[in-house]
Amino acid sequence: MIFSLILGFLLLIIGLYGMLTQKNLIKIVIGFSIVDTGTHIIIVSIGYLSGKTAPILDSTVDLANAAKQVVDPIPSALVLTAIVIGLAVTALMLSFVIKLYQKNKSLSIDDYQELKW
Amino acid sequence: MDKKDIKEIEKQMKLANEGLPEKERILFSDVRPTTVAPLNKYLENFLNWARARSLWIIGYGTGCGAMELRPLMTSRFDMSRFGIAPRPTPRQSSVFVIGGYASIKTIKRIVRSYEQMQGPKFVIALGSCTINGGMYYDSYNTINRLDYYIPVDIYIAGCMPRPEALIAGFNKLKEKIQTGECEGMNKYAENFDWYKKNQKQIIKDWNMPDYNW
Amino acid sequence: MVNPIYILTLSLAAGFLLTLIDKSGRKLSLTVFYGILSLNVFIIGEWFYRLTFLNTPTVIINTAGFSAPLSINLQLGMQEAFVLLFANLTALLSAVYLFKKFKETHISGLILYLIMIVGVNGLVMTRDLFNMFVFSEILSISTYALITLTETKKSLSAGFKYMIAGGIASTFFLLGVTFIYYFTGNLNLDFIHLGNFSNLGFISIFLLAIAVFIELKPFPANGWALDVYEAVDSGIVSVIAVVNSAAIFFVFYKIMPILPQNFLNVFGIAGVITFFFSNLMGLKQKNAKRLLGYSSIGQIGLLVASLIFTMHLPRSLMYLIVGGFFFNHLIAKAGLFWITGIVKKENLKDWNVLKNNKPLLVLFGILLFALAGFPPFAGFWAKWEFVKMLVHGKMFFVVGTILLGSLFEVIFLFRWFTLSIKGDEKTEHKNISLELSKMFPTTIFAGITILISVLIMKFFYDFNWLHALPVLAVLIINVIDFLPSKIKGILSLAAVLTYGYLIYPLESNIQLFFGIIFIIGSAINIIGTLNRKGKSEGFYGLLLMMIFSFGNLLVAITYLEFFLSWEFMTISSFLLILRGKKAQKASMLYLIFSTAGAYLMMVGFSLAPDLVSNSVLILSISNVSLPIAATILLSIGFMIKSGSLGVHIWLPEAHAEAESDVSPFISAILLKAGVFGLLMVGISYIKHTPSFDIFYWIGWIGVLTAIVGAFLASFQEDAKRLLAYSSMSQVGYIVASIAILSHLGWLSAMYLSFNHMMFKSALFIAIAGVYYRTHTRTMYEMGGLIKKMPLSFISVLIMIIAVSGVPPLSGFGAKWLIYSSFIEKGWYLQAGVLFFASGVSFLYLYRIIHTIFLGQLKYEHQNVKEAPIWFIIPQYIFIIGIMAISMFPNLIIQPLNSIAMRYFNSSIIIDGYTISSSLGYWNGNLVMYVTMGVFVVPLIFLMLFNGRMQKVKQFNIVYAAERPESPQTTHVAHNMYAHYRKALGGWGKPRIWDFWHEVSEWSHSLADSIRQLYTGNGQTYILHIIMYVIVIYFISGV
Amino acid sequence: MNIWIKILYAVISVLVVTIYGLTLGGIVRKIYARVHGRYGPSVWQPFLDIIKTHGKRVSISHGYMFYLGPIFRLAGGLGTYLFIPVIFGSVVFSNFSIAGDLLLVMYFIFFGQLGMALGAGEGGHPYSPLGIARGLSQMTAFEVPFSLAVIAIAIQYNTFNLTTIVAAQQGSILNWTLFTNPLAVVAAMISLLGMNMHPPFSIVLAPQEIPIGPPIEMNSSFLATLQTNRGLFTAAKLILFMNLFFGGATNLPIMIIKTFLIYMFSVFVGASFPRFRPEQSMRFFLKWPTLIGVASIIFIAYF
Repeated sequence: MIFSLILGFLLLIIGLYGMLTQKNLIKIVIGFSIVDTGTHIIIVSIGYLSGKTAPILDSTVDLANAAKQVVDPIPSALVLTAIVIGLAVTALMLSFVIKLYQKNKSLSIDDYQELKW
Repeated sequence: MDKKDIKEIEKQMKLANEGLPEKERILFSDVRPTTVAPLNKYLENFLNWARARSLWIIGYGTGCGAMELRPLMTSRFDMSRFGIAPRPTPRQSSVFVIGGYASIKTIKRIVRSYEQMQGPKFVIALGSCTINGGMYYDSYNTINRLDYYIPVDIYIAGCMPRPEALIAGFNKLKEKIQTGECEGMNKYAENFDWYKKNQKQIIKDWNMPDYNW
Repeated sequence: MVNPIYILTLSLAAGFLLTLIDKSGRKLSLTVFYGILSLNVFIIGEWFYRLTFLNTPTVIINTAGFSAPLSINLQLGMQEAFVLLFANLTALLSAVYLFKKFKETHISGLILYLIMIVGVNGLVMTRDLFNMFVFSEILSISTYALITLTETKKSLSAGFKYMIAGGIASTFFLLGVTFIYYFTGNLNLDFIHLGNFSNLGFISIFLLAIAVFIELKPFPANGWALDVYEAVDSGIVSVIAVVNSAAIFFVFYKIMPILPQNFLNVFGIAGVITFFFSNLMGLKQKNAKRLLGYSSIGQIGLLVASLIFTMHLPRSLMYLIVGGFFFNHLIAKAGLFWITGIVKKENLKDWNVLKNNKPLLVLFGILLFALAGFPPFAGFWAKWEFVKMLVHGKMFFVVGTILLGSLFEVIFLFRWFTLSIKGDEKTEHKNISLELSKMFPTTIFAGITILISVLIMKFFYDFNWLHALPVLAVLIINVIDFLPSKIKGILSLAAVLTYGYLIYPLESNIQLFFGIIFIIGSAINIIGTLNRKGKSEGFYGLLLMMIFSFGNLLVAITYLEFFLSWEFMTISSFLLILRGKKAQKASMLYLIFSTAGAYLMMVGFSLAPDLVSNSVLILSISNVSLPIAATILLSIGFMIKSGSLGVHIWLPEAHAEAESDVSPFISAILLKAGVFGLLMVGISYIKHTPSFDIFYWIGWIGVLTAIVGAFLASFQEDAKRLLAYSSMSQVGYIVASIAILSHLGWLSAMYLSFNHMMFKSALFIAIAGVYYRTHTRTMYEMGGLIKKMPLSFISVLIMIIAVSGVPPLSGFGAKWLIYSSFIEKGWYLQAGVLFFASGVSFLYLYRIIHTIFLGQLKYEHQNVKEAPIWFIIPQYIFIIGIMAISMFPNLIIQPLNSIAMRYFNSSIIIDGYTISSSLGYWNGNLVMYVTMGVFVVPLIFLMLFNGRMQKVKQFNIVYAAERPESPQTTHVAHNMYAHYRKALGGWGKPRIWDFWHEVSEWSHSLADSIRQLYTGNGQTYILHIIMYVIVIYFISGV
Repeated sequence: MNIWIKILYAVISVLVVTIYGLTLGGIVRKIYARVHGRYGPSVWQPFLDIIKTHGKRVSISHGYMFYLGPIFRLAGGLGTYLFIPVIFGSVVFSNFSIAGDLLLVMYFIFFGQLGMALGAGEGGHPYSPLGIARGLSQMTAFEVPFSLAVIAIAIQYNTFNLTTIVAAQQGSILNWTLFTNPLAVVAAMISLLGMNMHPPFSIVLAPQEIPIGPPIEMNSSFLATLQTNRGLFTAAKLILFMNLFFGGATNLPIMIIKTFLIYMFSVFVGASFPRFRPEQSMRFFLKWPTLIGVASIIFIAYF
């Protein structure tokens, strides 16, 4: 759990670093995607409890003590939603990038700063 | 005479002021000067007595003779003891001292200043130049005889007359005033057209009203 | 009664179905679209009505058949209903606004819009944190996509920056939610309590809070938002800035209960800082939409701060403050964004197209005044109560920052406003097309702002109806604006007199005295305005507003009533000044100083203890012991209005640039309002003198005002400016005399006030007449007008004698009283300075009468006529007044004596016409007779004994034996006192003007350097956000 | 007291002082002449001048304000004089001092100046406003030390009442303000130089710069009115100074001696100095005399 948590944070930081340093719009989107992934890993990792089984009520789980035997299902549910949303956002970002490229033939973020002050 | 005639006459009495551009005519008075009769004898005598003892000279050195006025003012000859004092504006002075030759340019100013003095007003002309042109008798640029242009009360001959002569002239003027002979102001008004004709004959750039109030 | 869940489901369903519906024509899909939006409004409106007025209990909607925390629950209480009603209404109106666009674009636009509304509605109602995340993402994604409706480089790049920033924020949000779940095992707000958290757990709360806070665009992590405001279509922007902000603000409100106090404090301060800096940076902004963006960001900051700082207040007060700010800001902002879309001009300077477009201008004005927080709009009440609350909580630093920020906001908003009305003439005027679909929502919102203000005034404060009169006057006159101005003028005169009659049974003589100055003085001055030709649209409304506000100052009972009237007065006079031809800068200066003064007064009144009695303020204030700080602040506020030294620079500009028949009101009457206020402070002061003698210094300021004003007046070339400085100088005398705090001092202050009202009115009206005929105010362009305007000349002559204090006219009475009071008080050096000032006043008085009426008449004025009769009448009324009190000084001295005796022991003895003080005596009546005698005797003598007198013309002067060249070169007028300027040397430099100029320059340069933060680079913005999170993290000390 | 008798007394008082003032003018001209080494005009010259100017047969006027200007001036002189109690204890010479105190007198001085400035202004001559501008400016400057001195006196005697001020100085020569409040007297006497407009403060008439300045268009009877006022007004100012600083007078000869001596002060200064430029004059008054005036107030009020 700790390992995956650290991994998640690492990915998050790598992603942020990428977003902050890369000039290419696509790379920034990739950075964002990495941040997203990192977040998802963090979410999943906090829901995991070692030595417990998946939260599915089948024969292996004692119905009376179900809550003690399975891992928390909510983070998994959350992460599914988050992945979907992250996907949507990433897709939208990429479509923005395409539009921008179509209009201005440039992928460098430095070429899009006429709005300022 | 009905009212129309009176108006017509009044209109004729106005000065034409032809020397002025159209738009400037409203800025100058176009009234003709008139004669003013003296008061009754005693009062006039009294006033003449005062006038003779308070002669204010217009401070305008018209010609080279004005040089001789300076010693007259200062301590050597001291004209103030005769009640004579310089005055910086013609509005307030009663004696106009023409200091010698009068060039055509100057005579224009002399006429203006003379007309702006309030009567009774007196003129003393210094030196030969004002009498007959003196050494400039044939100059293209000076007048020969002053009293063609303004009435002169006293001429003081000489080239130049010394302050002593000036004092004598002033004393003569005083006498004349006291006897009521100095009516230059009325003379000028009576013969106004004649004086104007003479003046305009020599002053070509006449850019002032016909009578400078 | 429809289940509120339908506002989610209906929109969602419609969103999915629209693609299909659109196959059978855009008309149908549009019908469905607007139908759904209206239905939403209807449903929520009904709920709002029930929840608010029928006291229906809060509705909890459980999904999936379970109650929380097992399932997600939605909650619809009064607060939610309020926000939702507002958001859905705005969304509907925005959609109406976007009608044209929706007709043309792809159907996805409509769908996205509906989805966005789903996001907003869900976000407001849900109580589940993760659900909140989902709805916020729905909202964000649909918003990002909506931005692409305008496919320009600017909007796309702005959208991209927005997405990145939003993405980072939502990442924080998600992390926060996750960890909260980790620490509490719960996601429902109702089941999360502060107590559940370990220290580490606070980080999760922090992440959640900061994520929401960043969505609220705190300074400086808000560059992305500004870009969006600037680039995106106005219709969409109004949704983003208003609907989205409202929803996110509400989210913040919802999570507030789980935030620890130290977080809240930090966020509150951060909100205040945001408010301050965004308004500061707004100063430099030239782009209209970005300007609104700065304002928007600032207002949200204020909103957050107000929410945090008012948590502990009683509910109704908190609703007034937060609700006031919320409503005021969002409605005004939406309306203004819409207007930017209608006008379609980016640069503020191009906005003068509004000039020819009255309906739009009115809307613009209403929304702008509302946004700036002027009464009667909701923001004003909110600000008043908020400041009061903060002051009571001793949060002076916050108050100062907020008020300074507000001042900046007023400056840039009204620069925009004045530029719209009085911008440069050069730009071409194309008429703006007023599309119904765009005007309709704007009008509705302007209407709502007014409605809300009426409701607040009626239900929250329950004012005397007199206090609504100023606004009513504007409305009524606007209704009858089609009438010719003469009729309106006469009606106004009747209205003012009726008003005077209504308030006549006044409680005290001091009110009556100022009532005469305010009401009777105004009434006489109105006669001067009857000269107006045409319709003078709007003029009389503003004039009445101002006059009624003067009157309301007298009858105000509470501080708030007084301040309300004061603000009404400021607004109306500002707008009146703005009507002048070149009054843009002048009115701005006036407004800036007035607003600053008003803010000081606001703090001052907040510091003042509660009133104990129920009589009018001027009386009841004597029972109140004002703290030193309140005395100082109030005095400064009033002295700004009366143009005291240091804060006088608005005065000459405003007086000079106002229309010439308005100037008498501004100078003769408006300044007296400041005098009235100062007197009011004095009344409290004498009863409860604090240890530190403030009025001693006020006295010095007054004295220096008198001398500096007199000198400045002497060096003016502009007649009205000269008179303006003269007013400054005269009011300096008045202020100084008030500061004496003695019977004689107040007697002289009131005497001079009355006198000044009369002579300055008459002088300004006389100059108005001259200006009307000659079309110039520059004095050296005039001259010799005595021949053409003898009546005006006589009036000016009498008035300048009255000003100068030369006996026998009433001005001498003022001088006599003042010097006596100063010597009696022991203010010897001050008296010496006043002697000097009164000597210097001769310079400007001679200058104004000489350069205008004497000397040489110019060619172009040879045919001017006497001033119109409407200008002559009031002047001669005032002359009669001056003559009456000169001849019979008891007429005025006796009543004033009794007024002053209310506060001090009498120090004068009135015996017949002789008035004696401890120092001397004066018999105005005898002086008048002697003067007449010594005047008439020489006159008769001269008439009898003068010789034949010839009247001559202007060029019949001795001119060194030459004739004058032209009237221009003969008239001595320009720089008449050059030698005095030379003698004064360095003392003659306009240092105070320079000082304020520097202040302005510095604040603008500061704004310019701070806004360099916003480089326009998306990555910088991310960095800002991350840095901001880190900094806030450390400051909040988790 | 019967008002007609009062008026009769006033007329007598005015005539006496006018004659005295004009004679004083003649004497001054004589003194100036003697300083120059001249014989000089007769002492009666001012009277002759007035008769002569009045005796002019014609005059010109520029308009009604021009006409009224000299009248304002004379009224100012008359009024100023009439509000001063001239001789302490005298019924005839107490004038209309019951109408007002020192402040009234100080402000009535402006009455004539303002009226004259307006009349001269209508004359239309550029020198008039030039002279007036100089005059008014200089007036503001010399009023400062004078008013400071007046304030010092008001502090000292705790009154603006001229009669009381004079009464307080009776008894011994040491009771004069001159000795009890010397700084104020110094300040006031310097400003008297400006008031009398003798050199170096003769910037208003300034014959060589702006030939006699304001009254340049004045002629005939108008000028005579101004000349009359000059005598009266000078005397009135001197009497005011005598009352304020030099113990007043209990009879006519003492009044004449004192005012003559006060006047001689400015005459002698005037005879021996050249003229200031306008800004030099203003700076002068606003510097040393003002400081002396301030010192006098501080001295009298706080020590």
